[in-house]
Amino acid sequence: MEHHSILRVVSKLLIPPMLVYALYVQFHGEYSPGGGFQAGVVFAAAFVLYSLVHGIDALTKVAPPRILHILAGIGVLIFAGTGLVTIALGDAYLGYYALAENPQHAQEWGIVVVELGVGMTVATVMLSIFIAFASHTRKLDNKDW
Amino acid sequence: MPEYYTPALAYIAAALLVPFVPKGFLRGLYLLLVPVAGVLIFWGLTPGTYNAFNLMGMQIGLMRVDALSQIFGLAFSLAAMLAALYAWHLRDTVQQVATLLYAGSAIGAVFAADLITLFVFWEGTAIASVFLIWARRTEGSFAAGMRYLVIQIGSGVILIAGIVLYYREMGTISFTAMELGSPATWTILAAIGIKCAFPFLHNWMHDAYPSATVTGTVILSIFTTKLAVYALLRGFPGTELLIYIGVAMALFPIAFALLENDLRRVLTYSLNSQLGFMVVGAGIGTPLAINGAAAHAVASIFYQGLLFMAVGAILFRTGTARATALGGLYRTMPLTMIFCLVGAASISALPFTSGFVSKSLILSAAGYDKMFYVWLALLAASTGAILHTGLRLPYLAFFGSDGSLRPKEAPGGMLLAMALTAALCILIGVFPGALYALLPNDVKYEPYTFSHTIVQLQLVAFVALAFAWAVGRGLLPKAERSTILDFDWTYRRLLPSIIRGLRRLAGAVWDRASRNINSRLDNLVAAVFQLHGPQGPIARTWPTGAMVMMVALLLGMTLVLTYL
Amino acid sequence: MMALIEPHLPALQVVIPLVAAPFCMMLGRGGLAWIFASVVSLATFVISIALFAQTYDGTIISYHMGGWAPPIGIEYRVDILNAFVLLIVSGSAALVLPYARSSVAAEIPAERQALFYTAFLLCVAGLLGVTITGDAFNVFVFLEISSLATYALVASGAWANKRALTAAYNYLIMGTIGATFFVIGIGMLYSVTGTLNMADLAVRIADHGDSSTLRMGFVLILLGIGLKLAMFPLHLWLPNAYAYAPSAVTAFLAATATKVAVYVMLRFMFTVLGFDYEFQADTLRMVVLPLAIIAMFAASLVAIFQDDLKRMLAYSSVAQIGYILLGLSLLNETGITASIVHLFNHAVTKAALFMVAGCFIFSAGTSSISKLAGVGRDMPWTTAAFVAGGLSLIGLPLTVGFISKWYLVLATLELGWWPVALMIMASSLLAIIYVWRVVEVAYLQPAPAGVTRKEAPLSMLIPTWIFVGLSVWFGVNAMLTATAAGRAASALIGSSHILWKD
Amino acid sequence: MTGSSDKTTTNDKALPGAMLLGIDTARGGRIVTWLLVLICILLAAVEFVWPLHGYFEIEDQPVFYGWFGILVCIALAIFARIIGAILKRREDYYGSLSVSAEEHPAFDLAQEKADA
Repeated sequence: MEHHSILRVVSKLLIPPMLVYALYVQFHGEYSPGGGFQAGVVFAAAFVLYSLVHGIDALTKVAPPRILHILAGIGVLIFAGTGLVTIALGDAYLGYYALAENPQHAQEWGIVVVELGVGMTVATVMLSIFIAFASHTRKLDNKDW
Repeated sequence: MPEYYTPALAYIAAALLVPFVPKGFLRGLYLLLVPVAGVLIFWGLTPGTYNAFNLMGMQIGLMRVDALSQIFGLAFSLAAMLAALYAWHLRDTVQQVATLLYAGSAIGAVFAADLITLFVFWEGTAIASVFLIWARRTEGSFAAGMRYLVIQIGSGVILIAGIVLYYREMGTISFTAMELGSPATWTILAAIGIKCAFPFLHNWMHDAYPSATVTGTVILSIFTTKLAVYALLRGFPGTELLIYIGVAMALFPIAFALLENDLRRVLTYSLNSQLGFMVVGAGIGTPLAINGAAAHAVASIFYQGLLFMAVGAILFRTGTARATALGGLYRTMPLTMIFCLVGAASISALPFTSGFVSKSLILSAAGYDKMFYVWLALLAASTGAILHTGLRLPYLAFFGSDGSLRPKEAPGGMLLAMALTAALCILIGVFPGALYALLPNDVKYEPYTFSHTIVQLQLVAFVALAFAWAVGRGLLPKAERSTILDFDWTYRRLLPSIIRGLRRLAGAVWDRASRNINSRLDNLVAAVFQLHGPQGPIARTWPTGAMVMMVALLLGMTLVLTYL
Repeated sequence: MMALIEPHLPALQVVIPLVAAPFCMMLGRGGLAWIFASVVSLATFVISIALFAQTYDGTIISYHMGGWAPPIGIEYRVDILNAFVLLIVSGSAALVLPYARSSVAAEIPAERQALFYTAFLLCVAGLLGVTITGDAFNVFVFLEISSLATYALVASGAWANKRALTAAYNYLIMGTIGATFFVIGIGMLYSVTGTLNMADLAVRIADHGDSSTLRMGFVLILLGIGLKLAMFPLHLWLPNAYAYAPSAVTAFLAATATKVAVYVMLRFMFTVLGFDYEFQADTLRMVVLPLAIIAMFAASLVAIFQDDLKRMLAYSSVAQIGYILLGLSLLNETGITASIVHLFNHAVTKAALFMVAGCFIFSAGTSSISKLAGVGRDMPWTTAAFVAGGLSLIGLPLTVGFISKWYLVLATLELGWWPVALMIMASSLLAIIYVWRVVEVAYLQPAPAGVTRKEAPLSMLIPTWIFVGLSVWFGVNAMLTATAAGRAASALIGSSHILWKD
Repeated sequence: MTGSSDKTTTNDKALPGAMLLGIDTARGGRIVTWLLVLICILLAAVEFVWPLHGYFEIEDQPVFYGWFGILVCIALAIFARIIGAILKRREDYYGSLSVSAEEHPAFDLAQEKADA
């Protein structure tokens, strides 16, 4: 892998913008096209690209499956927990109006938090699936390239 | 009175408490007292239906008190008490609980005013009683119990089918006299017929009763069949068909009883024959005949029970009830012999025994109605009863060739139970008025006319003479260690072999057909995928492909149908 | 506290297992995860009891997700019918989980157990969600949540038998096709009406009138759900999935997954589409009814020849689903009552029987019937539970199976369809045969020499016997189930329009 | 319980049923038979002194119940032999799992020998 310089350079150029773009899609979800699902996939795609170039072992060092699983769980918890918080604040499940005085702000915050949870879950689950499948294929040696 | 109150409740509650009563004297006393409690519930109630309530729109009545239910209830309770005394030595909780549940179910069924309650207790008797057979805890008794259970439960299933039909037809589930003629009533009659051991439906009895424990057989002999007789008296009085069934039933088992080696099985055959008398009584249906059937049922509970007790005592002490192994027991079991002879005299209808005062009611009923052949057949059946149970059974057990067995006399509990039962047989015979007063119909009848007494004595004496003579000459069929094939052969031998054959056939057909269909299906799937030619994973693993094909086909079909 | 929670019960019913699932995964250790999952399932069970109690008198609870009012927002709507189904699902989960501890410990490696319980909770959440929601698309979402979890659960049988993987794969393909049909069907309804709320759909479809789009949607929903509930020729995924899944999963799925699918079928056929059009009744009677009857016989016959106990029970399930579908395709109130009551009765019976199969696997190491010879002596309680459950399967009086068949036969007789009533009885005879085969082997055949089998542990026996006890209790006293089913049926019929007027 | 065999040690005369001893010998049988003959003659004679009444004409035949009983006995004996010839099988016909092929289990019994 070490001598595939082109691939390494290109990937290093591409991965940071992908991550930033994913965050952009994530945080503009409440008022423009986008949101957690799309952001999560784009975010995961960056890691997948990293793995394609540097190998699956490198990816699992960056993102160990155990951590991914926990993050996926936390994502769900953020999403579902928001609903429980609104219940605790006296509104319906996922009734965002309870989150702030200003109804507009309340909706915005609610959506941002929920989308964050969704994004986390989608990204980590995508990666988990990728790792699960990729780990089963034969490792390529350098001379196979 | 609370809604769910029925004598059965006393038994069921008592049965649940049995394990908590210390074994031994207290337990024995407890079991003796339960029937008393049961009797207290219904005794002295004025006729009528109590504890009625509505269940899903159907009128359930747990307590119908009238003369018919009261006399059966009383006889069952008394018999349950005597059986408890007989089983005084028993330390088996399973049997004790089963006995109480069984007796409770039978008594509950007798007081049921509606068919659903009847059905529940009907199945109750089946389920509770099988434990008396299983309590023997051998392979043979397990298999016999299974067969018994299947048939008894089957009777219940048929009964409920009949009840459903009856409810559809009549819109009521109250248990009253029915007119034979619709599928509903035929079905119900068939269900009762199984429990009553109608010819060809009878064999469970001869299969299962001798397979039970010593005490179990005595208890089994009391309830199930008499409950069926009660159901016939209640449901189908005066149904002509029953006369012929009853006659066949009275005659049919005689030859078997004469051949059989197992004395407990001899008694089941003679019990079956006696049931025939009761069925005839129900079939004739005149007030006198109904009285006769009820009286005979009551009398036979006791004398048949007494005979089963005596044979049970022999089994208890010698380990066998095979005639070939017994004989000469009068030496060491004289009391059992005397009680057995009282029972034998009763079933022979010797004057001053219970059989005399009850059987003559049925014969007279046939006589009054000038049913000559019925009367003659019943007379022949009585003769048979004298021969096979009145004479042959005590002869084989207590006299006959000395089997060299010198067992001890039966234990105290058994002796006391037999003594009381024997006393009851004689008391009923000497003072028939007491029994007659309890009968459902108010009919005057005097059994002890001069003619009647003399002719019955003649019959018994001449048959005894013939028996003694035949024994001296060795003319009667010998008792041998053997199996006499009966109707159970059809389901123990014939049916299994047919099923084996069918299974082989079906297996072959199934193999052939499935191979055929499989190959066709393979071809079909292959052809379809050849046409479309995808090399995707779905095509490669054909089972999934076939499933999807199925979905597609069904979708197509349904769409066509929907758009039609 | 109570006052704070009570209005949110419908949401919590689904959210609690859903939130619990990731927690469960993070616990990491099998034992802890099990305790946690058990507590959660118990909590959901308590919630569904509360919901059932609230709706038993016919009250309808409507919960607005996020505070958005129904036709636009997602509505959770609880009436007696889905409260009844919720009770079945959460009750089964609450009983299966205690059972699962020993069984799962034996069948799944320790490091995967937490994931197993996570999938289990997700499955519970999905099934509860399908049942409780009043939104057609939401049904699809939850159906997929439960299905995906189920595929994983079935596949987790692979540690015991690799074939679980192909079984799960088949199930995945078929389930996905079913879900696709279903979602396309909903799409068609949406294109006709412009709404996804079920109650709103019902009204708008009634206003809309007949159209080919509607018919197409109807057929797709029917078959999509038909796949999920293993309607006869679409059942092919079920036997393998049930046979190779871990025992606890099979017991839970047999009690709930198909039942929930039947609930969706009832909801869509009777509430949403509402029988405004004749083609619905025709299709049900000409497609579903014959298939149901064929299922009763064909699947029972297949069950007779099976050697594997779990496969046999699986085929028996296909046959029993036949009874349920028969009841609903009779299209009268008694028939629907029979279907609903059989949902419960069959769930109880089959859960018990599959648990027995699990006990056999746990203690005797096999579910092959021929290898269970003489097991009745070694494992008396387990085998007795099988006999009791088997009697219920046959439909013997004093068991729940009898109650179902009683209503079913009554329903056919109400229509005057004698032959169908006779077929119901005849197919019960087939049940006698396949139950008897096991009884015969277990009791009447001598145990092979050298085999030692211990009775299953109490943690497995007690839940099994609770199910057996329920199947007897509700067989003797069917007041609660029959009343609930009757009310649910009349509510369904009350909500449909044309069919019941003539 | 006496452990040794019955015939040698048991003194039949001391048994409780000794009163009837000898009834099962050929001589005892003859005595019983002749006693029965006597009873039958007496009972038949009664009929000729005090006429009897029945329901049917046939009952008016002399000693109807006597000869009817004997006839039926003969018929039954013959019939039973025929049935026996057709239906009698070995005791273990139904295999080793049938009750008739097994002994009654000992736990249900209390086999005690009489003390001589």
